[in-house]
Amino acid sequence: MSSFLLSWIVLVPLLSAIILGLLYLYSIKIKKLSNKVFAIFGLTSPFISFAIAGLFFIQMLQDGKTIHYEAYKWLGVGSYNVSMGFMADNLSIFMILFVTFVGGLIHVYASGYMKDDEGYGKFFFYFNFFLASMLLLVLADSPIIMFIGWEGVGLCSYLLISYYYKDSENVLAGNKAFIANRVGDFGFIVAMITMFYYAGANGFDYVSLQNSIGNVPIEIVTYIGIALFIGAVGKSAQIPLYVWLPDAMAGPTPVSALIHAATMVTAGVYMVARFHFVYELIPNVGLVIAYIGAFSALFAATIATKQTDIKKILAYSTMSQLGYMFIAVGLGSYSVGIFHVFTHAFFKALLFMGAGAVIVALHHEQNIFKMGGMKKHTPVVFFTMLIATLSIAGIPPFSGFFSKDEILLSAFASGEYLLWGIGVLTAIMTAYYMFRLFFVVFFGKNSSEDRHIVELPKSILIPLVILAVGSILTGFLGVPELLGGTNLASQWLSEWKNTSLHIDHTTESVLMLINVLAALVGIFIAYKKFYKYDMTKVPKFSGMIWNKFYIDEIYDVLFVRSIKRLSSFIAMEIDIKIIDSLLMGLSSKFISIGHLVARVQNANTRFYAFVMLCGISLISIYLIIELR
Amino acid sequence: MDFSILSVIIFLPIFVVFVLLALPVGAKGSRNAAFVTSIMIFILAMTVYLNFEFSGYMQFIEHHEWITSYGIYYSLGIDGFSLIILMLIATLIPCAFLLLWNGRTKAYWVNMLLIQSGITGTLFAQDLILFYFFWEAMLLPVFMIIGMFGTGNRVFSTIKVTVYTIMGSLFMFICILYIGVSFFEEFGVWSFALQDVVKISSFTRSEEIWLFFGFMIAFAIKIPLFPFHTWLIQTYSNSPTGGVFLLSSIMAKLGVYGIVRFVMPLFPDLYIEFAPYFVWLGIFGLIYFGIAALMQTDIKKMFAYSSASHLGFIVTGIFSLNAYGMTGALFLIIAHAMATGALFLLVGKMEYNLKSKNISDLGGIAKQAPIFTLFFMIMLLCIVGLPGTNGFVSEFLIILGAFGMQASAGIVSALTVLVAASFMFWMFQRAILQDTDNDTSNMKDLDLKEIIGLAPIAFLIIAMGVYPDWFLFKIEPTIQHYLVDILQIKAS
Amino acid sequence: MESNDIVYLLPLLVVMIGAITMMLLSTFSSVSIKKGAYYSLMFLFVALISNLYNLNSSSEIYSSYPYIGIFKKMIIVDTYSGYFSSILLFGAILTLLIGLQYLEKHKEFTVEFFSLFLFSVLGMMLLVHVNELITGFIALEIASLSMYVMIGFQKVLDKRVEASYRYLVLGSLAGIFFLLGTSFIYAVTQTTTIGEIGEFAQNYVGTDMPLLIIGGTMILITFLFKIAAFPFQNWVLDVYDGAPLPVTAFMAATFKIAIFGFVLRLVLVDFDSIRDFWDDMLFVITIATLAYGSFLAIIQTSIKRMLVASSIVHTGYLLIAFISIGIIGESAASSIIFYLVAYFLSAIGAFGIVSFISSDERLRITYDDFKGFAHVYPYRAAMLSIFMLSLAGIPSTIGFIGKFYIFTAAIEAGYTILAVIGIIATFISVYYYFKLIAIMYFYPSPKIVEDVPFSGVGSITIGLITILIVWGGIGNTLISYFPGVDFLIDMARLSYESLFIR
Amino acid sequence: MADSLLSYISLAMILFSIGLLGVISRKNIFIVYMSIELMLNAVNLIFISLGRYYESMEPQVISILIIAVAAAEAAVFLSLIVVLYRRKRSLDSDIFNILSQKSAS
Repeated sequence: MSSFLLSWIVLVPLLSAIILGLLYLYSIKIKKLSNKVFAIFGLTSPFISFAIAGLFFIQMLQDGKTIHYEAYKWLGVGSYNVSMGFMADNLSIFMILFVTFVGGLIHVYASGYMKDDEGYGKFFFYFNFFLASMLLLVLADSPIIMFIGWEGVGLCSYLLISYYYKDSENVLAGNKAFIANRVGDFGFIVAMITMFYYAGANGFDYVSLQNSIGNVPIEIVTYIGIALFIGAVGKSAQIPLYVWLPDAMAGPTPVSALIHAATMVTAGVYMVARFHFVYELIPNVGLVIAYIGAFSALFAATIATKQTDIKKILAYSTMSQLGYMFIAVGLGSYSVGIFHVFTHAFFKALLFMGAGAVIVALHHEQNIFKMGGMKKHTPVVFFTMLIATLSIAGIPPFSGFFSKDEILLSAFASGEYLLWGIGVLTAIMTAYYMFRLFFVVFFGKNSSEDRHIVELPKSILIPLVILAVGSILTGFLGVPELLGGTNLASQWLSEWKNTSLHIDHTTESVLMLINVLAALVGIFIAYKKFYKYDMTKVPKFSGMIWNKFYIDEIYDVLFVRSIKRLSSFIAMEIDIKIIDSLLMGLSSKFISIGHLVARVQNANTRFYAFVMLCGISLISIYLIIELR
Repeated sequence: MDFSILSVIIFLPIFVVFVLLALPVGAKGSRNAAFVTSIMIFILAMTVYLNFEFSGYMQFIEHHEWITSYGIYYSLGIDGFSLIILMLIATLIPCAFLLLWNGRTKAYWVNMLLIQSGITGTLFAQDLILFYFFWEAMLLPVFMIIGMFGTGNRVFSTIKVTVYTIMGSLFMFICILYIGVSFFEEFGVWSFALQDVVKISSFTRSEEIWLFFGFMIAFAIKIPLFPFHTWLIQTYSNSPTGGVFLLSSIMAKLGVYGIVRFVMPLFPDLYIEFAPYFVWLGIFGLIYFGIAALMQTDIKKMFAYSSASHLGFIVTGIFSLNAYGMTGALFLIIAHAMATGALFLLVGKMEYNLKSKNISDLGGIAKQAPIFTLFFMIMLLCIVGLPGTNGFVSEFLIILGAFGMQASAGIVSALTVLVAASFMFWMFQRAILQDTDNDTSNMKDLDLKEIIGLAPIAFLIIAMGVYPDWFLFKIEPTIQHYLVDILQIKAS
Repeated sequence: MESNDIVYLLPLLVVMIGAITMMLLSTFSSVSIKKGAYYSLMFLFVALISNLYNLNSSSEIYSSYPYIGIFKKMIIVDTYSGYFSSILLFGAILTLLIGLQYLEKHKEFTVEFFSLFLFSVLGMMLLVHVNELITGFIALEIASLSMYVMIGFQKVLDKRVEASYRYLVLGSLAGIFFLLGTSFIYAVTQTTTIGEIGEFAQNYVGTDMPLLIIGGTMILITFLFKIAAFPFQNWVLDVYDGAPLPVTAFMAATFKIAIFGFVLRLVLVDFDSIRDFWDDMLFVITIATLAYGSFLAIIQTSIKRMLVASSIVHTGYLLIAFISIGIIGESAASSIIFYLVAYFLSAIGAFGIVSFISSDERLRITYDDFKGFAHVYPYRAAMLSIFMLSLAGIPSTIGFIGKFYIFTAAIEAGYTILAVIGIIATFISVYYYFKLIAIMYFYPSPKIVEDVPFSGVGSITIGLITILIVWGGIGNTLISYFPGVDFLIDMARLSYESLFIR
Repeated sequence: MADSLLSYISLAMILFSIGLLGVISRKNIFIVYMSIELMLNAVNLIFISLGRYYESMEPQVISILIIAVAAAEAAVFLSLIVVLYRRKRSLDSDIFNILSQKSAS
């Protein structure tokens, strides 16, 4: 199979996006097109990409070779060349497969979810464009090309968050996301450029970088590692750049599912795994990453326990799960982290889509305490959500259990018991807040029984079912040896496997037990507090946690307002009152001196003669001095 | 050369102006004539581009005596650097004319044509006096166009900008004369031709420093660099669309061009010596103007600051003394010219339709004019430097260049990714998106002509972002040519 | 060659005969103003043609003392004087052509005016021909006295009379210093002939000659007064403002040329060995002149006064080159000559056009009166703008080339600091010149639109001047067989060389 | 001989200075005119004494020329005085000041 097809994985959704965009313009300007036209393009492209990726996957299963394709020389300055290159290795093809698959399902889901929206075509244009960018990000063979995709997904994220742009809150959320991401990009660019300078002499693709990074001084590598991680923090919503993620839920629910849960936000994890050759040299930085991940996980989980907005809870849970992933990649267990990305994509997408289904059913109601009793109204959603919730809580044999277990295991095995402890604590809280959500939404007693429940279309329900199946099955790709599995995922990603960790089977089984117990404890507390919760007794919300530790407000004061004030100061004070008034002052001073001088022009002949005489006298004095 | 194509490019608009003035042509006829002229110049420029040889040296040279007694030559030539700016001008101006299609008077078009002549003349001149000649002459139609068709306190601001820029260029004038006299004293013949005056070796250090800053002041005011920027804000805000388009997208770049064309070969030692300061000045401008832009309420003022911010960044690239920075600066010249020019044109349309350029009066335009919004977005993304647009390529290269000069400069300059994004997106939210109670129902979407005008710009912005190398190969030898000289001196 | 002498003197003679003829003609009431003007123009044309013939007939530079038996060496005819006379005659013709309408419109002018006009032209021409100090004084007085009367010709107007009076008192005062200087010089050298003073100074170089220097200084004072350099500039604003516009144009443009013509000869030939004595003095005077002129010009509200005040600045530019004569005689002198031509064209055009736009109902005096002028009278506004640009020294006008020569000469002579100060004065001047353009173009047209005729010879002449200004700024690159800017400066160089043929 | 020349020139300079002071200090236009004449004649005196000193005719001729010029000047001056007097009915030179900057702006 020729390698140029690799580029078509990206090109198919991209072309489809362009066609969709043009069609959309045609539709709004000239003649209205039906939604089906858009759906045809929008829905087929992810699956075509998936099919191509699948072909490559099969090929790679057979010969195990990395596929590399250079489309053209992207930029050549001086002796450096950067190609528009695509690379399918085990990691990227793995990512591609589930991104296209889950992405495709979410597309299908969105076709139902968005069917009444005016900008149907526009939505799919964005969605396809997002997919193309995401695939470029994953398939890129060099950091620069990756960055193109990286920013592309950021842009789509912005566009989709502010999709309902008429409400300024939504646009503001979009802006926040974009700016926070850009802070991360700053790190990425700095890292990229440093790498370019110190290790780019023999080419700037990952393979060459991997070969030449060894020659770079270790301080520089440290610095690259930190800068790269800043990029990852921005994209993957970790402390301190996480603030955008909860607000990002302003976009339509499929967006939250696809971008802010399943794919884009995991790009940070992917990036760290991609640059494993950097982080392998600097384990200390890795540890910092792991700790940031751990704290993010705990922090987000804490906030999630008090939230009422269903999407916000899921958003915080995403952040929390991303924290887990960073624990893994920080500790060098990249395959474990990626595996969690993989399982998380399924169950989190499912959770969001389920939440979206509930929201649609209830006419865009997002407060869980206004839902309740959805079990009987939406049984399919109930079951699929149950699977997903169990999965995220870490109950075997659902997928989340396997991936989370591995993460905690590697934390324990690395000797970072604090990380492990935080992980377990977070696991308890995860189980708690997820089941809190679950119980309230599906079992809560809602007195207002007269509400009208919207019938959910098939296009919404089918993806739910498929993903539910996926949430169960995917876990079995990573069954640990302890349980008699072969851990296929880990094998496939062997290059990214942390080989230094060893732990005996007894400890491993004990840890596994602890994990399950932790989840059960969380579920139990949630059950106690919220099973058949009476919606009339909604607690009053206040306190630190409900207010998200006031981080948004602190940021507002620290950055937004101070910069605004600085801006006004520069534009109004420095520019106008100092620099410009200096100039204008000079000229007006000049003119006022002119008025002073002009007094000499008093039209008095005698005075003029006198001035002349003065001049002559001065010249005479000059003569006397000179001739002496 | 039998057919002096560069002269034709310069003087064709002037010729058309004379014809227009002689004949009783109305506004429409003048506009059509101007448009046809710009298209013809585009064709001529394409001819130049296609016949341009792949080398770093001057081509299409025309050398005639002008004022023989003082060795002033009518000397034209073009190298890769000017070629790319020529192509930019030739492409942008017809596109812009399409957007300025309606509601302009004959005087407007006459001035636009004159400006075009001045710009190309400045670009081709290879003689210091000839360069100064066009440099100053260009100012007049700009003066007229801002003063006659501007808004607000236009008379005051027009005079202010004219006196200010002439002040800068007059200092350059003195320096040019000084150089000419020095050449005469050293070689015994008069010449102001660039190829001759670079041979001067008799300057003392203090002389060189004076001359260097004499030139730099002229260019710094035109660009503008901090702290010579105060004219810019008012002028951009008061200018008519066409004027601000030309000012921002082309004339400001000529300041940068002047640095590369004249300051660099004339004072290579000082260029290297002061390069770090200018790199930092550029970065300072980038951040300073970027922050200042944030709270502007007038959308044109905001773009003015944004423009200044980017030009600071271009200067950073020019002074970074390596191929990345130089290439990046050249790329940013193009990217910024296209994006800012198009943005100003779009804002001009907005102002024309809504009679307001105040951000708080706008909002809800996206709903009214989706195609407008699409183009606005593309230009905005280019300004922000999003990958996939040429804005990113240039920013990346300049950061790389700055890093090559000083690691810290590179890191600080990387803040560019934040600076533009913050104010641009905020502006976009308030001016274009949202749904406000302000009456924006008068906003018309782009018509076909305007789409045809903007589409090439948008296409190029994206094409240059996706496949930058294709646009670089012709200028690569020129950049190398400049650098070889610079690096040799740096080494010694 | 005796036979040539009459030809050499023909221009002077024609003008003189013209002046006398006009005086006689003025007694006939049948001779209208228009006729008078045409007669005088005829004389001037004949003079100009004969003058050009002189210049052209000798392809080489030439120098001769006509009728040496009668005049001794009082009068010299050389390329230098020929060149200057041509410019002066050309200026006189232009002034008359432009001023004709003004003179016709204002009833106070009679045919005698032309007689005085021709006498003043004669005085000026004589001034560039003289080779002797007392003759120089007489020439100066011929020109000045006719000028005094011309200024006060409209004796019903207070300001005309006042201007005339002021000029008369101060002008005579300055003239006396000329005589005083001459007497000192005579006391030392026993001669007043220009070449001989120079020889004397040359022979005694090294020994200090205080009296010669003092005498020279006194003559310089008169010179500085006449060109309105600081601190002898006060009169100029009042007098030029008070004079009728054509006379103002004539004085501002032409008189200065004649004065420079005389003083350049004097300084270059006679004071060659001692002229560096004045360098420091002139340095200060130049700076002060530039500063004073700029201060004064920037605050003016009346266009005429602004033009006059700015003429002080232009004097400053000329002085910059005048100082440089000490070091680089040739290029400085030729740059002065060129700048004089450039200034003369621009100023005569500017004053001329201002004289054309004042209508009976409305005198256009201040800047504000010009609001929206361009929308009503586009051609006049365009021309006036070009004159302003030329005065400001913007490229593509002759003023730019003039400034180029002046500043190049200054830098060549090592007076870079003066060039820089000149540049500062230039961008200040941009303010007040561009203000007029801005006001004409950037305001909506006024409500009341009165019809002011702009036709006939005057308008054509101004159009011609406009073309000359632009042509002088662009040069002859395109039309190779037509004389270009180079021609003017080459001519100036040749005339410079002719000073030293002995 | 030289002594007497010095005396003559000193006298001439004194006259000259008196004239100069007269121009500056006197308001009456007539007196101003007379002062100017005085200055001219002071110069004449210098020339004539120089003529005696050098035993040359040239300065004498010069002084005659100067007198001629002075006469022409006198004609203009006196007629102007008449005009001035007619306009303002006064010979005070200070009252003619409509061309001052103050009245211009």
